[in-house]
Amino acid sequence: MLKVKNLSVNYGMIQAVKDISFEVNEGEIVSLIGANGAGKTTILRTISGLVRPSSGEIAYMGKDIAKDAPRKIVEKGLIQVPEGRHVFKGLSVQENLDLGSFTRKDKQNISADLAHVFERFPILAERKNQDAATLSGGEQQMLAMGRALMSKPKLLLLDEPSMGLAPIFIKEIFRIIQDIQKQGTTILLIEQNAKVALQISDRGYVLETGKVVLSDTGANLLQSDAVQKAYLGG
Amino acid sequence: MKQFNKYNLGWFLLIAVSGVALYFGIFSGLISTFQQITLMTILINIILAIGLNLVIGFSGQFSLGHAGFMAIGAYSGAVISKYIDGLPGFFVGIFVGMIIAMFVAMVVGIPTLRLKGDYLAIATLGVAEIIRIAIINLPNLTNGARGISGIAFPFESNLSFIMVTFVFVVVTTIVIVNYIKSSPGRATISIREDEIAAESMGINTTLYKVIAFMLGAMTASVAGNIYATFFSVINPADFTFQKSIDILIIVVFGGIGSVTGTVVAAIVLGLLNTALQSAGQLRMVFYAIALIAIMVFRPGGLLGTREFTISGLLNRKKGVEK
Amino acid sequence: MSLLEVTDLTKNFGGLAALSNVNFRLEESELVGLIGPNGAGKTTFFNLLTGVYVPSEGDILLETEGKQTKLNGKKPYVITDLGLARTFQNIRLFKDLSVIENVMIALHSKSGIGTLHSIFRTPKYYENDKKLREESIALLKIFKLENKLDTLARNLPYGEQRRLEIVRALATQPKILFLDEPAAGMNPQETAELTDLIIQIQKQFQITVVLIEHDMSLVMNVCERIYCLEYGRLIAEGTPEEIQKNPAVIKAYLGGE
Amino acid sequence: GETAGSEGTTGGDGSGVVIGGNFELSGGASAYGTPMSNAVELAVELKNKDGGISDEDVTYKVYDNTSVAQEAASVATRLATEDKVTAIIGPATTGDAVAQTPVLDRAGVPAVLPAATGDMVTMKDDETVWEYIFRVCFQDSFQGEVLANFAQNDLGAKKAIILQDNSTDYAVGLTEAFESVFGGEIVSKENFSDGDTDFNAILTNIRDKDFDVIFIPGYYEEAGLLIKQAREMGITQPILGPDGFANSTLVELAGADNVDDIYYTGHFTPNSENPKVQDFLKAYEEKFGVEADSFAALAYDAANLVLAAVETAGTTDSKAVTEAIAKTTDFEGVTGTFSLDENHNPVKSTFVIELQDGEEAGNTVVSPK
Amino acid sequence: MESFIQQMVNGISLGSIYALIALGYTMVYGIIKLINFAHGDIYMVGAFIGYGMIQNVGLGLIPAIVISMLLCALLGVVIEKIAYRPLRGATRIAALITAIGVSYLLQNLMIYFMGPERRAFPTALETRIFSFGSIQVNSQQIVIIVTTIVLMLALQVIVKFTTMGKAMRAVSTDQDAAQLMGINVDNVISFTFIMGSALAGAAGVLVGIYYNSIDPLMGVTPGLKAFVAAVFGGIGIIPGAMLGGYLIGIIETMVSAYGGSMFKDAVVYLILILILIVKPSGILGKNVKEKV
Ligand SMILES: Nc1ncnc2c1ncn2[C@@H]1O[C@H](COP(=O)(O)OP(=O)(O)OP(=O)(O)O)[C@@H](O)[C@H]1O
Ligand SMILES: Nc1ncnc2c1ncn2[C@@H]1O[C@H](COP(=O)(O)OP(=O)(O)OP(=O)(O)O)[C@@H](O)[C@H]1O
Ligand SMILES: [Mg+2]
Ligand SMILES: [Mg+2]
Repeated sequence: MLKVKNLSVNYGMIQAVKDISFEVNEGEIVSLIGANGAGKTTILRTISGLVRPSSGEIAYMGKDIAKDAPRKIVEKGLIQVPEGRHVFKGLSVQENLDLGSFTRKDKQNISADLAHVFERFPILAERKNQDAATLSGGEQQMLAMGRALMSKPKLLLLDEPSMGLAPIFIKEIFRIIQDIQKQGTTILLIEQNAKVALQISDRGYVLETGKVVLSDTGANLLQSDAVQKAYLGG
Repeated sequence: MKQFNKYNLGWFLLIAVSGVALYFGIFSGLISTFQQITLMTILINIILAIGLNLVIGFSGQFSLGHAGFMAIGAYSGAVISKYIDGLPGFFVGIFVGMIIAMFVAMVVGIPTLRLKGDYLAIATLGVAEIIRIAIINLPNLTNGARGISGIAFPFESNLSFIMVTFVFVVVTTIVIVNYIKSSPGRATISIREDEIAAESMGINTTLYKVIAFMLGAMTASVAGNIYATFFSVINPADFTFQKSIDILIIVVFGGIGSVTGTVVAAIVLGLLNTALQSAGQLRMVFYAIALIAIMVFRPGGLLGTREFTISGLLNRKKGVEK
Repeated sequence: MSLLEVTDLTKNFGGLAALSNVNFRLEESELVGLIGPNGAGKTTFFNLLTGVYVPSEGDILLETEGKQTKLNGKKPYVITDLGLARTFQNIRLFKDLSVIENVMIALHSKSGIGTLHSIFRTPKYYENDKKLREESIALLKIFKLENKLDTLARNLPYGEQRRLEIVRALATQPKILFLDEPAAGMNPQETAELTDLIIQIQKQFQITVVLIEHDMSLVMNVCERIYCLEYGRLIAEGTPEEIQKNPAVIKAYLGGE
Repeated sequence: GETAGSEGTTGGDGSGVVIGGNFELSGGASAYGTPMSNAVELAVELKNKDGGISDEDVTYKVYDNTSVAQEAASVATRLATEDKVTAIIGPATTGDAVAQTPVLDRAGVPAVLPAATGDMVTMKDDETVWEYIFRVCFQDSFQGEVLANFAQNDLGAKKAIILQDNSTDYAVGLTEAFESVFGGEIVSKENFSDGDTDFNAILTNIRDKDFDVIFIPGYYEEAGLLIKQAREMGITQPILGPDGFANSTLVELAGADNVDDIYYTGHFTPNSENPKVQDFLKAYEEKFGVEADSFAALAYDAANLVLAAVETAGTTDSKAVTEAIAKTTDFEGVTGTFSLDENHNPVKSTFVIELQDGEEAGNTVVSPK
Repeated sequence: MESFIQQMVNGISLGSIYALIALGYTMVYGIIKLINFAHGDIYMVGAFIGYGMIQNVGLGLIPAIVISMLLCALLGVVIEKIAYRPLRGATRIAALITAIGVSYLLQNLMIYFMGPERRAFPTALETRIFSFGSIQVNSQQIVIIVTTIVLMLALQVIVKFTTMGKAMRAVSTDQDAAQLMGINVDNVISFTFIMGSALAGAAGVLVGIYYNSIDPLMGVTPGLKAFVAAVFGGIGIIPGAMLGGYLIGIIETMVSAYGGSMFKDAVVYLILILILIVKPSGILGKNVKEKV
């Protein structure tokens, strides 16, 4: 479904992503794991068109999207929950969710989906009219997730969705991710919480300073010594 | 002194060389009378812009009222020179102007510096207008809208006054740079970076904002005084909002938060302005185009927030060698 | 008399009670955890104690030299001077300043020098500046940041930014240090290192540490006592063992296995 | 400042005459500076068509001072010391003119001011005259006096109201002169600011007051709108104004219907039968496509006065030309025939022009005592 | 009392002019946080276009306004593309300086081509004066007040209830996230400029008619006052800009009315500062403390 080939990305002089290739097949959950600064976020931003690659290809459903504007990419169903949440501060929770469905054509289903999101994140229903800026950190994370779901993603890009969530909710969020997958959405996941991430992933890639150093099925990676040591705390 | 390292020495040499060059340039007539006016305008603008850069670039407070403090200095100097003759009059005028400007900045700053961004801009703009209107309406002291002309020139020649002004530029720069590169200066910069965090680190934000504002006001006052003495006529219309904007342009053009950038910008704009005098009716058209083009191609200003440094120069050389 | 006593602390935002009638106390040199579901009011609690918000009701009393000082309504910088320091949930470093400058700024209020000394570069200024530098470097060493002195804070990786925030807070020479989710965005490896570090500084500086954290491996390992909030109310208080077994906490926060 | 290094520079180097222009071509006063510069250009062009001076073309060199005093000083210095002009014409406003005075005094280059009417422009603080500064317009004190006399004698006014822009020295000087001569009562004084377009507040204020005449010391740009709004509000008393009214746009701005009982002091009337005036008007309109106003007329006279002085002096040496200018007697210009007095002011009469129905309905000539 | 009411009428109609310009100002201001100092000059250009259409082409008032709005919208888009877009990532003050550059450029090009002098605007709307006792209101005042209120409401509807409005508000808070929602940020910003500039164009013609006078520097003072009004009302808040405009107009008039014409602007600023000290984020601004 998504095929990234020989991707490199530079910020000025810094090469954040170096010649990376990976792919995500329809219906899969694929994890990218790696230490801070490994370039994970950069990859997602590049896929969404917010950052331009210096070289390489990004093919989505067989078409090259490396040069498309972000909104074109969104229209194709490639939706991202960005790192740091990026909720629209100053807009209410409800308005944030509305913006999630900005490009959708099937207006008649929107209200049903909204109800669905409120069901998944009851706190958001409670805070419907609150300014998103004043939400707690975890609440914002949920809002960002809910907003993405409102756009009916075909491929969902998640950048550390469990950050700042209470333990009870971390479990919930991973359940939700699996749930979404079951309903037919493909998922590319970035997580610090590598253990849980790999548990639910079909496949995973391990990044180190901009390069892929390992790739395998989720289960195999969980077992691998290198991953155990570096990312799972021994 | 152990603090007198090679970087300071480099700066010292640069200043000394510029000073000597200025002296001989004027003395020998290489710098013509007309060029001296441009030169003085540049020097005055450097003082003004460095002070404003402290307020805007380093403490992060958006002030649009710099001309008001310049007016305070100009009028203090002009009025006092009527009562005290000669050089003492000039220096007393400078001193009194600084004190008044400092006091006004404090009184105005304490309540208004709580305001953020554009709200502060409006408030400071208002203060400058109030100062100007007060000057217009105090005809006994300030001669109202007619302004004051024939302000005493207590120096032997342009040469000596330009050298005195040069010293003022150097002193202002050193004072501001010393301040910025010190513990209270860092506290001031932290307010620009993140006011809430600064306050949580124990920084009394109001205090440091007001100090920066007062220092800015005092330097503006000095510049105003020099302006009045050099041009020998002043008028409330010289200190409008437009003047504040002119200074702001220099600050932004040089790079907000860069002292050396400010100096470079004042020089470049001063020369550009003089060069455009002969463009007749198109003068301001060209100036406007230049302004837009410069900002479009260098949005961060000439030097950004970086400083031109002697150490940078020395180290770069080293880099090349290795 | 406890080091810090909070009684009936309440904060309302419009109609929303973010915190209601919270009672809380801290003793000298304790390591205390504060947990609770998202939106329970933990960060709000920190904000009230450190003066960022003014309480709607209740008292915050700090013991200083045998007397109790009321902190309600005091400005953040005054409270910091009295010995409360914090980090932020959403990192708030001075991004365009270098690592060492970030720390030196925090040292300013306790050991910085006056404006006139700075402008005129008196010998005292040089002495002081040297002292500030040395103290900063000493602190940064503890956190293994000593080789990044001149890096801009914004260019640090996330984990190091979090550590720098802790150094900066420590530099204000606090009696009580409040850490808001210091392990967020860290991988298990880094979290484990952080755990050791927190214990180490608590011992070395003899300070009280209050920790908000969702990572139970950290909380349960370092905290001596834990408070748990839900919907702005205190629902439990106790040792890690007690908390882990507390049904209310399990239901609201930990989740059943 | 002091001009060290340039010993008493004198303009001109023997080859052709260079006349300098120091004008407001942009900025707030460009509406006055631009026609002036145009008129000087025209005067020079006509002179050259006529064979120039001593068979050499006169050059006109103008710089824009952007209506800023500091720039006016800089431009004057440039003209005097770099371009070595024989004489300077301009700037337009009193404020800018004053700024160039010390510069020219040191450089020893004369300037003839077309329209700087401020009383002290040619005089130092100690009441002695600035050697190099001249003007071809009458002064504010004279205008104010003429208008005050006109109000009480011709209009029989006993109570006056003054509406002024107190941020300009122009209005301040005129008001002072008017007040000192006017024998009746000043019922009220109201202020507006430069660039204002809405005067309803102050007009509402005076509407119900008892008065006979309104004096507006200001320029046509504001006065036109003031007249319009006053007449529409039903204020019918006569309105007096200074030479700043002298532009046909005044009538357009106010609307011809509203322009009744307006009296102002003019340097010049386009209705004059003097062929010099008519030739000037025609040539100006041909060259620039707009009607010449009195600012243009004054600048035209200033330029011709300078050119005549250069011819009289027979040299481009500034000092000699200055002396020749000072000795000007019975100069025949488009704004009348005049001589310069010992204070470098023209001894000339003024017209008090009356407007009715938007048309010039007559003029009274008032000569100085 | 009657004169008080008359002065209120004066204040409201003066305020309407400020409000009219401030609306367009705050629109752009709210979305991209640009202090668009050139706004007053676009208004000036609008007035000149209206002048040309009525005087030289002989159009009626309504077509003149429409054409002026269209051309100003075009001008706004061009300015945005050339001068502001390259500065998207730069500091706000840098963009402000560019705006000042554009402002100078428009003023001086107009001076260059049209001459600096003030000119009378052709009478395109017969003035009718309505008297209520000694209180007078004229038809143009009514036109301007009504237009201002209608435009304010229309803008409010656009921003609050349309898809474009939603996109605008998203862009105003987080451009990256807006792109991730599939919003075309460039289009939204262009649209904002189109709206703002068209409003300025309409205001230019209306004010030309109202005062019967236009000149190349006519945008300077109202532009500054509109900026003050927009900030005073609360940055980016559309009803706030209107309210700010009205308040400044009324305060100015009242200060003049009660003997303060000498200190008019000083008093106005003083009152503004005092109000801001009490309400630091403008009259209608919500004083939300930043969540930390
Ligand atoms: N805007 C930028 N300008 C310059 N360098 C950047 C920028 N954004 C990221 N970098 C650098 O690029 C590298 C990769 O960063 P990225 O954010 O992609 O890492 P990451 O794997 O997502 O890390 P984390 O786990 O901390 O989120 C880092 O070294 C970072 O400092
Ligand atoms: N300024 C404010 N205005 C309105 N509501 C607010 C404000 N600040 C916080 N809240 C609300 O108060 C509640 C408590 O927020 P707080 O940030 O303290 O939660 P928290 O316990 O830190 O949660 P998290 O673990 O997600 O960070 C939240 O529901 C939040 O929406
Ligand atoms: Mg990342
Ligand atoms: Mg929190």
